[in-house]
Amino acid sequence: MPSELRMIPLLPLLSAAYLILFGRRHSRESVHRIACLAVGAAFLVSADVFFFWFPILYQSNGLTDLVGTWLASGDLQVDLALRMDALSGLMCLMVTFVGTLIHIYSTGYLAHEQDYARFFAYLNLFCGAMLLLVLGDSLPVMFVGWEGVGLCSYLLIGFWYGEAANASAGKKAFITNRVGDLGFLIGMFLLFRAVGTLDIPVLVDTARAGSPSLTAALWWGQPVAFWAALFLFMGAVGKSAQIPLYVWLPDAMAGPTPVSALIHAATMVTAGVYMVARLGALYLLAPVALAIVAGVGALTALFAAVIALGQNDFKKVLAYSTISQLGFMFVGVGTGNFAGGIFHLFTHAFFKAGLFLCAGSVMHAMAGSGDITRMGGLAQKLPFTTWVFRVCWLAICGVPIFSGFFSKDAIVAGAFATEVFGPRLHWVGPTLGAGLLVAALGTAFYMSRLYCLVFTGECRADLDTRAHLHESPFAMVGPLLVLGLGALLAGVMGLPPALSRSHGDLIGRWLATALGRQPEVSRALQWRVMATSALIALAGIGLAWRFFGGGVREPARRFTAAWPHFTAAVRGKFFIDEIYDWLVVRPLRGLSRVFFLVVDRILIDKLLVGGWTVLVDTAGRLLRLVQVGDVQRYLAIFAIGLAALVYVMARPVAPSEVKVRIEGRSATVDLTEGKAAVDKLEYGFDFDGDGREDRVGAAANANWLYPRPGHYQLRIRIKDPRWNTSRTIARTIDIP
Amino acid sequence: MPTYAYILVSLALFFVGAAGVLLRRNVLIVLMSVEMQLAAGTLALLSFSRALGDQKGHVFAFFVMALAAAEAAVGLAIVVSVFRTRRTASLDEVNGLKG
Amino acid sequence: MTDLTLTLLVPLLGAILVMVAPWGERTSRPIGIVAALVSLGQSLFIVRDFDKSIGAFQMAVDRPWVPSLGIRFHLGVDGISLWLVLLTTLMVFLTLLSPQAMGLHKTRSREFTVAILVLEAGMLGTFLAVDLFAFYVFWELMLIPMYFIIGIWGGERRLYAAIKFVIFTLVGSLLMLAAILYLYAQVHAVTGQWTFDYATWATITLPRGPELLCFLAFTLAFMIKVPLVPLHTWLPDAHVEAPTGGSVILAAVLLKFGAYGFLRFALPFFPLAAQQTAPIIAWLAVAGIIFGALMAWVQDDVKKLVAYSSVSHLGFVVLGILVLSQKGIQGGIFQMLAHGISTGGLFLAVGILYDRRHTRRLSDFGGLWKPMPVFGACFLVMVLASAGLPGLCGFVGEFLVLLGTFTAGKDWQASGLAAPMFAHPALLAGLAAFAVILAAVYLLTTYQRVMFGPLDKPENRDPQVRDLGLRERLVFAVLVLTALVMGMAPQPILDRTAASVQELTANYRFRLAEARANPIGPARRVVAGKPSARPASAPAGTARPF
Amino acid sequence: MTIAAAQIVALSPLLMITGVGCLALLLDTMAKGRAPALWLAQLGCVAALLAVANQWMGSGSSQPIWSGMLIVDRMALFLDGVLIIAALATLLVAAPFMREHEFEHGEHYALVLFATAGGMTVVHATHLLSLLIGIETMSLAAYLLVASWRRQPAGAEGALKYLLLGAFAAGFLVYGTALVYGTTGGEMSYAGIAARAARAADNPLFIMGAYFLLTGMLFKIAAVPFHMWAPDAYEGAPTPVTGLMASGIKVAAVGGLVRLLGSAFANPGLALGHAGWVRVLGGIAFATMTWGNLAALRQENVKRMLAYSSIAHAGYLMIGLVALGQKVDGAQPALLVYLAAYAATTLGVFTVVAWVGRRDDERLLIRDWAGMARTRPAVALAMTVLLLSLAGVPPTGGFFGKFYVFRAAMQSPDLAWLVVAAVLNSLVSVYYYLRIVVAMYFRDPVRPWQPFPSVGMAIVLFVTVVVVLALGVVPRPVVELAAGGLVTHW
Repeated sequence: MPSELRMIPLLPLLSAAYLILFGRRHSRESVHRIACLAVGAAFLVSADVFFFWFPILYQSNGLTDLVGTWLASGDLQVDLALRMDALSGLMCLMVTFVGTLIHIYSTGYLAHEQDYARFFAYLNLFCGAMLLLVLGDSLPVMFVGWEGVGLCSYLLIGFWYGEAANASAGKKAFITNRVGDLGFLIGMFLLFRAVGTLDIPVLVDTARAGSPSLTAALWWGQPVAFWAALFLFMGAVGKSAQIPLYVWLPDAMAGPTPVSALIHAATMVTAGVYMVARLGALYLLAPVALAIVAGVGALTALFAAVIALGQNDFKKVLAYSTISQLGFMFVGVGTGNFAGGIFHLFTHAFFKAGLFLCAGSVMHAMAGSGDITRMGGLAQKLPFTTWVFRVCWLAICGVPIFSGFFSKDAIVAGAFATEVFGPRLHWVGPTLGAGLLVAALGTAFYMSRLYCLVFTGECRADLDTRAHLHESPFAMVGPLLVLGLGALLAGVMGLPPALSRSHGDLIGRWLATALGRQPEVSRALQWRVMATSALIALAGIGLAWRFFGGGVREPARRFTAAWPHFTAAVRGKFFIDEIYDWLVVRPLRGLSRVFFLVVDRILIDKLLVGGWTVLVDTAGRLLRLVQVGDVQRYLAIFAIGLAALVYVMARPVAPSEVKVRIEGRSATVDLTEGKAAVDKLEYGFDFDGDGREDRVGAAANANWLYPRPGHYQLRIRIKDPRWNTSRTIARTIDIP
Repeated sequence: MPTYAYILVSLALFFVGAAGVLLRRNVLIVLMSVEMQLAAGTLALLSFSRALGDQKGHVFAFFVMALAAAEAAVGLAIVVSVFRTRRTASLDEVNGLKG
Repeated sequence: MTDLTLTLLVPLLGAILVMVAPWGERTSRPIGIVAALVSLGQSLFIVRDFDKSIGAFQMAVDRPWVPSLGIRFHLGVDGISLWLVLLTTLMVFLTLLSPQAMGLHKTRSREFTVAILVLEAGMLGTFLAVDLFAFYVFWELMLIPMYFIIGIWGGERRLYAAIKFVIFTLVGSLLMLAAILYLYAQVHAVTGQWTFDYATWATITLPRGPELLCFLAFTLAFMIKVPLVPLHTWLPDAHVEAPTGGSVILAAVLLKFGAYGFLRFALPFFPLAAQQTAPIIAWLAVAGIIFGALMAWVQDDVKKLVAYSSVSHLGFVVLGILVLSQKGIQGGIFQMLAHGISTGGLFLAVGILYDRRHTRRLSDFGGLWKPMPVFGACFLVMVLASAGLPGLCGFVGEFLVLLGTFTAGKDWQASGLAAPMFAHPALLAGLAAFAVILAAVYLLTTYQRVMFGPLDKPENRDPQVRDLGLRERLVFAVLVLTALVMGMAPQPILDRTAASVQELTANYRFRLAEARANPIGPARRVVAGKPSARPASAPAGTARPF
Repeated sequence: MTIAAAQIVALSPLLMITGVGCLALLLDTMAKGRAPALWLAQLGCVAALLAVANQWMGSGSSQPIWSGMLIVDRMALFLDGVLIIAALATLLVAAPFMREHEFEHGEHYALVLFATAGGMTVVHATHLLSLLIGIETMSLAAYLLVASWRRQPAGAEGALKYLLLGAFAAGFLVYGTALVYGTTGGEMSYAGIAARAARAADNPLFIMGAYFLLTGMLFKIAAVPFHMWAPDAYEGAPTPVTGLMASGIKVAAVGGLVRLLGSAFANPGLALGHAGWVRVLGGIAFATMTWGNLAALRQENVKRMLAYSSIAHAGYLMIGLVALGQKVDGAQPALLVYLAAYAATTLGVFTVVAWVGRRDDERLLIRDWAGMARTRPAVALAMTVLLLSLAGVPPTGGFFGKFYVFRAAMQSPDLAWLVVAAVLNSLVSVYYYLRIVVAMYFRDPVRPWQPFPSVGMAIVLFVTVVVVLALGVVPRPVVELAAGGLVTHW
C-alpha cells in the first residue's frame, strides 16, 4: 500500500509548522515559495497516487495508509489511517488543485500584507486539515480534520484581527460549527455503540449489509441509523452552513477573499456534503433522515437565494449563493443521488472559487470595497476578471454548456427520479426538485443582478477610486483563468447519459464503488429537466437584465416601492441573527449571570458557607460573653455544671431502639438492643395505657396478649433503683 | 449518733461553705468558706473512719488540715498581692481579665 | 530500578537547601529550579522503567514506619499515578522557571521556592502513597504550602481566599480522616491486624450504613478538591487571589487529587455506596460541566474565567471515572493530564498578561496580538487545547469520557457489572457534550477580547507590554509541545494506564457483585478468587514485652 | 511501712526534684544573685532525667512503693520524663524572661521544681492520699508561680481566681475521697477501690464520691464546665509559667486521671451504663473541645487564645480517657504520645510568646505579631510548625497524637461520633491558629522588632520544634516508649 498517502496532508502541515515557527525570519518570496510548493507537491502526490492507482481505486474500497494507532481504549480502536478511494481521491485532487491556485493567487492579493508568513501558515494548515478530513479512514480522524478546518477558518476569518468585527466573525464561525460538531460527536457515539467501530469502511459495509445493529429501533420508533444519520447531518449542517446554522458563513466574508474562495466556497463548506456522501450507505438505511437532509437542503437553497437577492456586498451575495448552492448539493445527496451531489460540489468548487477570486480582483481594484452599489462598468477596466466572471456566472446560472448546468440538472433530475424515500415519502423527491427549480431561478436572477451592477453600465465609484482601477497582477489573474476554464469545462465529467450516449455519467461511474447505487434517471426525464432548467436560467438572466441591466432600473425601484417590508426583510437577512441573539444568546447569558450571582455568590457562598461561618463566629462571641471576669460567676458555672452533670448522669437513658413485635394479638417489646445490660434497671410496661403497669421487673423485654384488637398506648417506664430516677417512653400499638 | 447524722452535718457544712464561696464578695470570707468545705470533708472522713474502725481516714484528715493551712497561707499572700495592686479585697472589683 | 523515595526526597532536600542557603534570595530560585529539574528527570526515569503490562503497583518502596500501628512507608506507582507524577514534576519545574510565578511580588522568593518544593513533595507523596496513613500525611502536607502561596503572594483578597481554601479543603479531609480511622479499625476487626495497606483495605467490605457514611466522607474530601458543583466556590477565589505559580500548580496538579483519590480510594473501598450514589454524583458532574462553562462565560476577570472552566473540565473527569469502563476511566485520567497542561498554560498566560498590564479584566485588554504575537500563538494553543480541539491534548480525554459515558450501558452489560452505575448514560453524555460548544464560546470570546480587536487603549501600547522573554518562551514551548504530542499521539499514555485501570474495574465489578449478593452483613474481607477470608498472618506489631 | 533502699532508688527522680527544689530555695537565700539557684535547678532536672532513664533501663516491671501509696512503672516514668523536660524548658525560658521583665526571684525556680514534683507524685499515685498530696503540691506551687509577677496586676488577679476555684475543686476532691472511703468500706488505695467497686457501684454515694474526685481532677485539666479559671490564669501568669501550666500540669493531671480511671474506677459497672463515666466524660469531652475552640476564635490576645486552645486539647485528651473506659486497644499509649507531643508543642509555643515580648512592649495581641516572618523568619517558621502541630496538621507530633488517640476511640462504635466531632473541632481550631500565621506571614510589620537574645529560649525552641517534627515524621520510638507503659500491674 502506498505510504505516500500520508505525505499528502503532511506536506502542508509541515510547511505550516515551519512557517509558524520560522516564517518571520524569511522573506516574502521564500515564504510563499515554501507554502505554494507544499500544496503543489501535495497536489502532485495526490495526482500521482490517484492516477497511478486509478484502476484499483475506482473498483475497490481504495488504498489505505496505516500510520499507527491513534487512540485505543477498551473496545475502542482508532487507527490513524488514511484512505484514498475514488471519492476521497477526487476530493483530494480538487482540494489540492484549487488550494494551489488560491495559494498562488494570494501571493498577489496579499502582496502588501504585513503578516505574510502567518497567512500562508494558516492557509497551509487549512489544506493539511482539509486533506486529513478527506482522507481520514475513520470518523475520529475525519473529525480531527473537520475541527481543524474549522480552526483555520476561525483564524483566517479573523486574520485582520485589528477589526473587532473580523475577529467576531471568526468566533461566530467556530462556535456555530461547534454546535454542529456536537451532533457529529453524538452521531459517532451512536454508531460506535451500535457497530463497535468508527472505521468508515466497516461502517459502510455494515450499513450496506443492512445489519440489525443499525436498523434496530432506538428512540421514538426510529432506527439507530436514522438517529446517527441525523446527528451526523447536524455536523454537516454546521460545517456546510445550512438552515439553521448558516448564519456564520455570510459573516465569514470578513476574511481575506482568497480565504473566502478556498474555505468558504470550494472546500471546507462542502465537507458536510462529502461526509454525507461518504456515509451514504448509512443514510440509505434511514429514508426519513435522507428526506430531512434533502428537505433542509432545498429549504436552504431557496431561502439563501431569496436573501441573496437583497444583498449589496459583493462577497455577501456570493456567500448566500454558496449557502444556496450547498443546499442544492444536499438535495443531491439527500435524494440518494450522491454522485450528483459530489458532481455539483466539484463544479461549484471551480465556478464559486472563480467568482470569489473575481470578487477579490474587483475589490483589489476598488481599494478593498465590496459595495456593489458603488461599482458598475468595470468590464472595461478589468478585462480578464470580467471574462472569468462571465464564465463562472453563466456556470452558476445553469446556462447550457457551462459546468453548472450539468451538475445542477443532475441533482434536479435525480430528485425527480429518486426512489430512496420509499412509497410513503415518494412525494418528497419531486417536490424538492420543483423547489430547486425555483431556487435556480433565484440563482440566475441574483447572480445576474450582481453581474449587471458590477460590470455593466456606468461606474458609480468616487473619482479617487476610479482613478486607481486596474487589472490585477498575473499572480492573481493566472489562477483566475485556470478556474474559469474549469468552470467552463468541468461539466464534461458528468455529461448526462442523454448527451454522452453512454451508461451513466463519467463521475457516477467512477464513484459507483465508493457511493453505491445511484437513482436511475430516464433519458426522457433528463431531457425534460435540461430543457426546463435552461429556460429558467435564461428567464432569470433576462429578468435580472430588465431590473438591473446597466445599473438599477425602473422596475427594480418600483418593486422596492411596492414591497417595502419584504425588501427590508430581505436586506436585513430576515433578521435571523437578531432572532438567534434574542432567543439563544441573551437568555443563556442572562441565565449564566443569574447562576453566578444567585447560586454561586449568594446561595452557596453567602448562605451555605457564610451561614456556617456566621454560626460558628456567633457561637465564639457568645462564649466570650460567658467569661465575664467575675470569679464567682465562674464558681457558679462550676457548681451548676456539676449539678447538671449529676442530674444527667443519674437518669436512665432511653434505649436507642424499641423493638415491638406483634403476632396476632400478642405484642412483644424488647429493649435489650442486643447488648448485655450494664445498669441494673427496673422496667415497668403498661401495655394498654390504663396507667397500671402490667409487667414490672428487671427484664428489659415483656409480652402481652391483648384481649381485643385496637389502638393502644404503650408506656414503658425505665427506673434506676439506685437513684430512684426514671424515664418513660411511649409508643402506640395497633393490634389488628 | 449514727454515722449518717455526721454525714448529713458534713454535707450541710459542705454546702454552706459552697454557698459562702459563691455568694460572699469579700475575698477573706470566701477563703474562709473554702476552709469550711475542707472542714466538711474532714468531718466526713473522720466519721467514716470511726464508723469503719479504720485509721486511714484519720491520717487523711491530718493531711487535709495541713492542706487547708497551706491554702490559707498562699491564699492570703495572693490576696495581699491583689490588694497591693488594686487597693481592694472585694471580688466584685477583681475582673480585669475576661472575654 | 528507580527509587521512589528519592523522588520525594529531592524536592524536600531542595527546599531545605534553599532554606539554609546563605546566599539569600538571589540563588533560591536557581536552586529550586535545579531541584525541580532533577525530580522531573527522576519521574522521566520512572516512566522509562515502568512496565505497562503490570496493573499493580511497581517500583514499590516498603519500609516499616510505625510497625506497632501497622503504618508503613509504602510507595508505589501504577498506571493511574504514573503520568500524574510526571505532570506534577513537569508543572512544578515550569512554575519555578516561569518569571511570573510569584505574581507581581518580587520579594520573598526564597520562601516561595521552599513552599513550592514542599508542595511538590506533598503532591508526589500523595500520588505515590500506597499506605493510607502515608497518603493522608502527604495529602495534608500539600495544604499549608498552598495556603502560604495564596496568602503571601496573592492579590487583594488573599486572606479571604487562602482561608477559604484551607477551610474547604479541611472540611473534606478531616472527615476523610475520621473515615480512614473507622476503616482502619474495621480492617483490624476483620483481619486481626493493624494495617494501612491499600491492597488489604481494598478487600474489605463494610456493612451498608457505615459504608455509605465512609464513602460520603471520602467523596466529600475528593469532590471538594475536584471541585464538584456545589462545592466549588473556593476555587474561583483561590485562583483569582493566588499568584500565577500558585494558580498553575493548583489547577494543574492539586485539583487532580480529587479525581485521583476518588478513583483510587473511594471507588475500590466502597463499591456499593459508590454505585448507589453514582447517579447523584454523575448529575452533579454534568451540572458542573455545564454551569461551570456558563459561569465562565460571564466572568470579566480572566483568572476567574479559567477557574470556572476548570470546574467544567474536571466534571468530565468525574463523569468518566463514574462510568467505570476502560474508556471512561482512561479518558478521565487523560483529561486530568490534559487539563493540567492546558489550564496550567492558561494560567501562565494570564499571569503574563497580568505582569504586563497589571490587570486581569477582560475589558482592559484588546488587540494584544500586535505587541505580543508569540505570546498570542502560545496562548491560542492553550485556549484551543482547553476547548478540546482534536489534535491537541484536550480532545482525547473529552472524547473518551463522552464516548465512554454514551456507551456505558452497553459496556456495563458486556463487562458483567452487577448493576448499572446510573440511569440514562447517553442522556448525560449528550448534556455533557454541550460543554463542547460552551467551551468554545467562553474561551474564544476571552481570546478575542484579549488578543484581537483594535489596539485602542493607551495602556496596551505601553512598551511595558512586550512579547515573551526567553524563559517564558521556554516554558510555553514545553507546554505547547506537550499539548501537541498528547493530542497527536495519546497512545503511549493510554497504553500505560490500561492495565491498572483494567485491574481496578475488574476488582470493582467483583466487589460490587459480592456486596449486592450479600446485602446485609458485617464487615468482611472479600478477596477475588478466594472467597473465604485469608487467615491473618502474624500480626505486624504488638507491644514489645517488657 | 518500711523504707527500703530499692524503693528510694526507684523513686529517685521524684526525690531528686523535690530535694533540689528545697536546696535551690536555700541556695537562693544564701548565694549572691539568682544564677546559682537556677543552675542548681537545671542540674537537678538533668540529674532527675538521668535517673528516669536509669529506672527505665533498669527494671521492666512495675514496683509498688510505700505500701502501695505510689507506683513506679513505665507510664509513670514516661510522664516523669515529660514533666521534667517541661520543668527544664520552663527554667530555661523563665530565667531570661524574668530578667527581661525584672522580677527574677530565686524561689521561682524552686517553685517550678515543686510544681513538677507534685505532678510527678500525681502520676505515681496509686492512693487517694498521695493523689491529694501531689495535686495540692502542684497546685499551690502553681498559684504562687502565677502570682509571681508582682508588678503585673493581671498576675495577682489570675492567681486569685485560680486559687479560689482550685480550692473549691480541692474541696470536692477531699469530699469525694471521704465518700469513696466510706462507701467502699475503708479503701483508699486504687487497687482496693477497684476491688470493691463492683459492689459499691450500687451505692449512689459512692458514685457521687467518684464524680467529686473526677471533678477535682477535671478541674486541673480545665475541662468544661470547670475550665473557667484557665483563660484568666493563663493570661495573667508570666508566660513561661503559662507554658508550664499548659504542659506540665495538664500532663500530670491527665496522668493522674489515667491511673484513677484505668484502675480505681475501671470496673465496667462504674464505667459503662447511664451513670458511667464513659458517657459523662464523652459529653464533657465534646463540650470541652467545642467550647474551647469556639471561644478561641475571637480572641485577640495570643495567650488567651492559647488558653482556650489548651481547653480544647483537654477535650481531645478526654476522648482518649473515654476510650480507656471502653477497654480498647492502645488507649493508654495513645494518651501518652498525645501528651508528649502536646507538651512539646505547648512549651515551644509559649517560648515564642515569651520571646516576642519586651519589657515595655509585651506584644501579646495577634496584630502585634504582624510581619514577624520578615524580620525573624526562623522563629516565625518554628511558630508555624508548632501551631500546625496544635491544629493537628501532619507531619507534626500534634497530628500523630491526635491520630493515635482517635484510633483508640474509633475501635468502639459508640465513640465514633466523638471522633467526628473532634475532627470538626480541629477544623475550627485551624482557623484561629492560622490567624497567628496570617499575622506573621501575610501582614506587614507594624513596628520594628527588637531581637531578644536568649540562648535558653533558642535551645528550647529548637528542641521543641525538632521534637514536634520528629514525633510527626518518625513517631516510632515514642510510640514504643509509650507502649512500654502498657505492660504494668496496677
